[in-house]
Amino acid sequence: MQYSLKMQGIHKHFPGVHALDDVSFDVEAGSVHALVGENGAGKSTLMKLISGSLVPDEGSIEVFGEAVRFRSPAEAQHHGISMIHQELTVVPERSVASNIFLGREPRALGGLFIDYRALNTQAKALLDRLDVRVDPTVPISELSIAQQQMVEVAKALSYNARVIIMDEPTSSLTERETATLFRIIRDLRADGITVIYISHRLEEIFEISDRVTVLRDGRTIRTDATADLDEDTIVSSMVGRTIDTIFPKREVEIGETILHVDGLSGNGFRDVSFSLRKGEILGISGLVGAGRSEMVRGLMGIDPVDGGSIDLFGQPVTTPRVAGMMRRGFAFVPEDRKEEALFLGMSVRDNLVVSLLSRLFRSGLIQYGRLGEVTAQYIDKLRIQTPSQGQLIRNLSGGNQQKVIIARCLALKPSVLILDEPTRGIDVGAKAEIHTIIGDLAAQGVGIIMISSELPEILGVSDRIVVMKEGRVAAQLDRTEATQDLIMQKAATGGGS
Amino acid sequence: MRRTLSILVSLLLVVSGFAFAGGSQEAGESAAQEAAESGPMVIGLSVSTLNNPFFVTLRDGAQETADGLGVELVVVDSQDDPAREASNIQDLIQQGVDALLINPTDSDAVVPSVQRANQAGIPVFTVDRGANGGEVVAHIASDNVAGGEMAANYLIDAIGGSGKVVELQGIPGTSAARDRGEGFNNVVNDTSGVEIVAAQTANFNRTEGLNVFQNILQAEPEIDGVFAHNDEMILGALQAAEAAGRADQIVFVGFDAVDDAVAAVEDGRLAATVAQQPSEIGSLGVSTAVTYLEGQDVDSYIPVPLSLVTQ
Amino acid sequence: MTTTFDLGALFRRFGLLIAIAVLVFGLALLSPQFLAVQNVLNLLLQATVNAIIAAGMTLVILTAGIDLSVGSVLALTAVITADVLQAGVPVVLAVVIGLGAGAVTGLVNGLLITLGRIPPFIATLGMMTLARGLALSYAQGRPITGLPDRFLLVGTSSMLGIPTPIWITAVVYGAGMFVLRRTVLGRYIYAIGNSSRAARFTGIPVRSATVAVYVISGALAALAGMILTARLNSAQPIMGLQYELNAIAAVVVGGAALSGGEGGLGGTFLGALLMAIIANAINILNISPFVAQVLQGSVILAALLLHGLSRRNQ
Amino acid sequence: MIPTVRRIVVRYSTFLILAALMLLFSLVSSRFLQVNNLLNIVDQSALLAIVAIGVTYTIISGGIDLSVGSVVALVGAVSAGLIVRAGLPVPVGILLGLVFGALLGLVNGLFVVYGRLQPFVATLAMMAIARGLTLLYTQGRPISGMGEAYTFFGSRLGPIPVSILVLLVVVLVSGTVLRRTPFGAYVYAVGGNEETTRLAGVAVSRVKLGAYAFSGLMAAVGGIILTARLWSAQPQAATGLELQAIAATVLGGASLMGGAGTILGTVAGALIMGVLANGLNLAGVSSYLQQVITGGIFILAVLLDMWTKRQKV
Repeated sequence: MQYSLKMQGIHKHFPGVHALDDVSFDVEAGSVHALVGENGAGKSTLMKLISGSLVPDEGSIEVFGEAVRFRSPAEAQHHGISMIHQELTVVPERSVASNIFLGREPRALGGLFIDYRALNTQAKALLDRLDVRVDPTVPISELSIAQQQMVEVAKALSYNARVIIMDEPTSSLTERETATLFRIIRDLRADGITVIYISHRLEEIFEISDRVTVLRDGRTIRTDATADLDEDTIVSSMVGRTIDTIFPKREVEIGETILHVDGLSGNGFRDVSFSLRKGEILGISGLVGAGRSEMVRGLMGIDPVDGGSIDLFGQPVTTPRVAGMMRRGFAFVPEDRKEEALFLGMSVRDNLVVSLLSRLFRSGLIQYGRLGEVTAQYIDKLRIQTPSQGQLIRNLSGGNQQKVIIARCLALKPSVLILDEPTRGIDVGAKAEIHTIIGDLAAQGVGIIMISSELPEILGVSDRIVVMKEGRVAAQLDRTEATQDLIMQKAATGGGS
Repeated sequence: MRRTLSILVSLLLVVSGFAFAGGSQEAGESAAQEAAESGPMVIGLSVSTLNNPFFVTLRDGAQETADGLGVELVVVDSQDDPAREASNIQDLIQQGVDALLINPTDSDAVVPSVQRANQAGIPVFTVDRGANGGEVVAHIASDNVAGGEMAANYLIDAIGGSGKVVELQGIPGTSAARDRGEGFNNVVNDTSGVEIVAAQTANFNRTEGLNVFQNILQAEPEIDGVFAHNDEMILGALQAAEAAGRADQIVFVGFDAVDDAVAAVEDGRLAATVAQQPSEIGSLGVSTAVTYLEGQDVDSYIPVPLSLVTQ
Repeated sequence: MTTTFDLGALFRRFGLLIAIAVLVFGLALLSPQFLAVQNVLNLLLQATVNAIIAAGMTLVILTAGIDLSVGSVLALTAVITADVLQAGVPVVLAVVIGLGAGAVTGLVNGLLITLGRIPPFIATLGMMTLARGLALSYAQGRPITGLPDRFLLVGTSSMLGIPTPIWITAVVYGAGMFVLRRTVLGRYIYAIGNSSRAARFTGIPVRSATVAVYVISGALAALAGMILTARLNSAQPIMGLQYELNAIAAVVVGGAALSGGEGGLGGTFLGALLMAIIANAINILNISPFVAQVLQGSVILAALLLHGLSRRNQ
Repeated sequence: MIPTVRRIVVRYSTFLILAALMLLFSLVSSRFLQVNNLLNIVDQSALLAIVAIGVTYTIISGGIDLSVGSVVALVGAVSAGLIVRAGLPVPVGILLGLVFGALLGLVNGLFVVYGRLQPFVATLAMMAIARGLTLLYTQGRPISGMGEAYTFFGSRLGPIPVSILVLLVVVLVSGTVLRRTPFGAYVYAVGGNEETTRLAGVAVSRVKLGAYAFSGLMAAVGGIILTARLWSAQPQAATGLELQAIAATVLGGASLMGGAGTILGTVAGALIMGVLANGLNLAGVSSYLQQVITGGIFILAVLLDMWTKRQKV
């Protein structure tokens, strides 16, 4: 068996942390190798070593049998290793072709000028090879996230990559886009290219990978053929304990209707109607770009709506504005944690109470004692792990950051809680905790609207599921009738309503 | 479609903004128009800056005389920027004025503009500040260097022939600061017993005059007199000294004789200010140009007498 | 995690203070006049105008904005105030009118930025030209002088031996610090500077808070203009030229980031103080005006480099 | 069809505003559209356009350059001084002036890249320092007497002002560099996403240094043009030019966030300001009111631009 990558006895220390502790990691050439582990298990550090962003303290790395020691990403690329980061790294205003060949543009006239014609032709050829129908001359910002992801793959290929590392590539892709990506990954594998695939989504791992390596606390726990593993084994290896079910659905008595949305329209969504009852969890599914986030943003009064009505407890809500909606009992966990929810330069406390301030201190004057009490209460309640209330939130893990944001919403004591992709990019343990919190809230009679692109999550958590397609409601399904196939069918092909 | 329409409406708004601006300035507009036709005489006046009351007064004097003579006066403001001055004069030439009165921002920098007017066959008159080249029919001014000397002589007399004096300078690099400073220093340097203990810039600005002199008062326990390159600065200095309770030990001499300064002289707070009679300069500028355009000879240098305003 | 004495941390926190102390010590050696009580008072007095404008600018910069119009607004409100005073309006009312005029220009800035969605740099750059033109038109290019004595007290009187403008500045900074630390608006200002998008999503009234800081900035520029007018007994339409850059310099020397969300009024005050010390020292030591600007620019650079260095060692 | 129209409006809004203003002034003054006046406008705007082109580079790269006005003055003084005081031949004096300008820009770049200062403050400090150095070098007096070989750049070739020819060359070169060369592509890339550009193996530091050096070079070209136009180097020349240059760049469609902007847009932005000044002069509007109108039009134009861009989505 030829190995594209062999790592032996890798150690990496950061101040106060032993990030990688005697890690060994072998990847067979021309295979898809999944790497899983909770956040903080050392996956990113390991990948940074492979892609040249970091240098190991100890241990050896061999690439196709050649011992290497990368000092820069450029060196790793030179050896055929490319990394596609989770957060897309594009220059938005530049063309697709310019993005692919950034830094390595074909030259003309003695290297003085860029040969834009050759640049576009070469980009076209690469995109064709991936069967991606995109005009290489349009600004990349005009592409969908999924298309941009494909461009990133093309970019990796343009380096003549023999090993491509993909870090959570599907986190913002829909099922259908994921399928396209998987087709490309299989094509790559058929061409003899090795893919290292990092994901939190176990079902994807079973679908696409040949072998799996589990990391925990900076150590390699196991490496096995995917076919020899099942979900429970992987999860228990990851968390070091067994988790009965990832989606503990609690049976809750569902009460009267508290929210009624009728014909809501706005930029990106048309004529959306649904209702929500006390204690109910309403899942909203659909492809990315189906208008789900836009719809809840309109509902929350963040973006303007231009038609339809919202009735809360039988009272019509006119021209919603965020602050007003929050006063009326709505709370919202946005999709993009970093951009839309977090104040990275501020403390845990300030982040937690920010929505509550105007309610807590009607005079506009802050009493710090009060703030501290409220904060402590929710840190305790949601088991947020932070050294102190004054800790900058940027120093917390993703899961704990998300808990702070949920705490921010809970502190408002909402009757309707809207969560947009609440568990994206969060490790298995924290994910289960968040699901428990959601279930508890429903049990207390809060109506919950949850958007998720992860079908098992939607199916496991929701009482009822609204499927959206192209801005409209394509179907409303009861949990008893909903299946992955049915949702996909409605989301992709419509089916009336 | 609706959006395209809205864009057009917005553009229309911009346009109507202008219509308003143009409308409120009918006099100037008609001047330009009539210049094109050959109605009454049109004289262009380029002022170095209308941010300074001295030149505002100069402009007023010119305007008054022009109105009296039935001449259209088109005024442009260089805002002390020689590049803008060159552009403004270009625009006046383009408007086809019959004569140009230029109050240059700088005697060197104005030369190409004067030559351009010469080429266009437009007679040029300089006011207050001269041009170091080109053909100028007449120069109407009082001499800044002489003014600086006049101030120095008065100051030295007033402090009894010897003592410590302070010079508050104008914006470094401007011709008024250079010339007035030169005149002042010529005299002081030739007078033994008079020492300039501090020479600092206050940028022709009353606020800075106040702050800078406050600091100088602090540094120098003994000051007998101050000369500032303009009245704004001397008035600021006066305020600083009064606040510090040292005003009565110091002789203050300013320059320009602006209204505030003349009032201060009348109150006995300011000892003297050099009067250049800006209104007279502007007025003589216009009347000289008209005389010349009517075909009569004019002197190439028309001095406007300096005077010292004292109590 | 170590509890040992950390020189770096000390420097990060008090770097500017230490730098000022060293500078003052050096200047005191060069000129005995420098530390005279009267000079220290002068110096503080001269710092007041910039410090007051910079206080408003700090709030604006904390929201990741900038206000280039303050110098022009200062002039515009000063001529308006002086004019209504001359028209016989009572002093208190005139002050209110002046502050109101400053607040209105700030309101326009704020609305252009929030509703018009023009970047603050651009909106206030336009307002800078516009307000200057209005000031010149209003006063027809001439100073307005001869103001009632009661108004002049704002600039010329003293309480407990300390000039009134210094008291006013102290009140402004006290109130400003209170707003930033102890009010909901203060939290909002920092939050908007951190991420205006997140602020919008969390129900913070981003628009009104943003408008509020520009209104405060405009009103403080007007207040600074009144102090100047009262000290000079004259309001001039060309007052305040380039004051915006001085204020910005004071804010950034004081450690605020132009990207927003970071900084405070304490730093800004020290920044304004440092700049006043340099100007004062140039006069006291009779340094050539030609060198002055080079010196001022270099000191700003040095302060910022020092600041950056101490932060990078974090 | 309509989307195409809208796209054109969005893309060329600067040019449309320019055209609208010209149409307006042609109605106000019959002399406005005369060839000679149009040449005057370009001549009057050349300095601003050239300097703004340099600023455009720094703005596209995600920075800003506030020092250009002072650099214009300093380079004008030094090049004139080298010729008049040191007796160097005119071409040598001009060449050294240009090199000096580029070096001053490079120093800005060094402070931004290696000093890690925010561009706004680094160049603000340079603005004060360069102005001070100008005063020191000139001792506050203008320098004149450079001779005809120098003032050629401020004269006319037949009816055509030489400044227009210089502007044309500058536009051609700077446009080609920005649109055709790797350096130009990287200037955009750095402004669009610096981290990605760095990861792509582009020497980001060098690109930024290049942008600031280019801005300094353009300010130097402006300094030579201005000095030639005035036949003298003025110590207080070009004060406030930096804000005008930024305004022209923004009018031209560049984003202060970086990553977007074009040379032709900037030139059109500079021409808008030139047309305004010239047209208001021809219309006889008082200088105070001119400032009010200029500020108002500037805000309106940007509002319009923002607004049309927003309609695209």
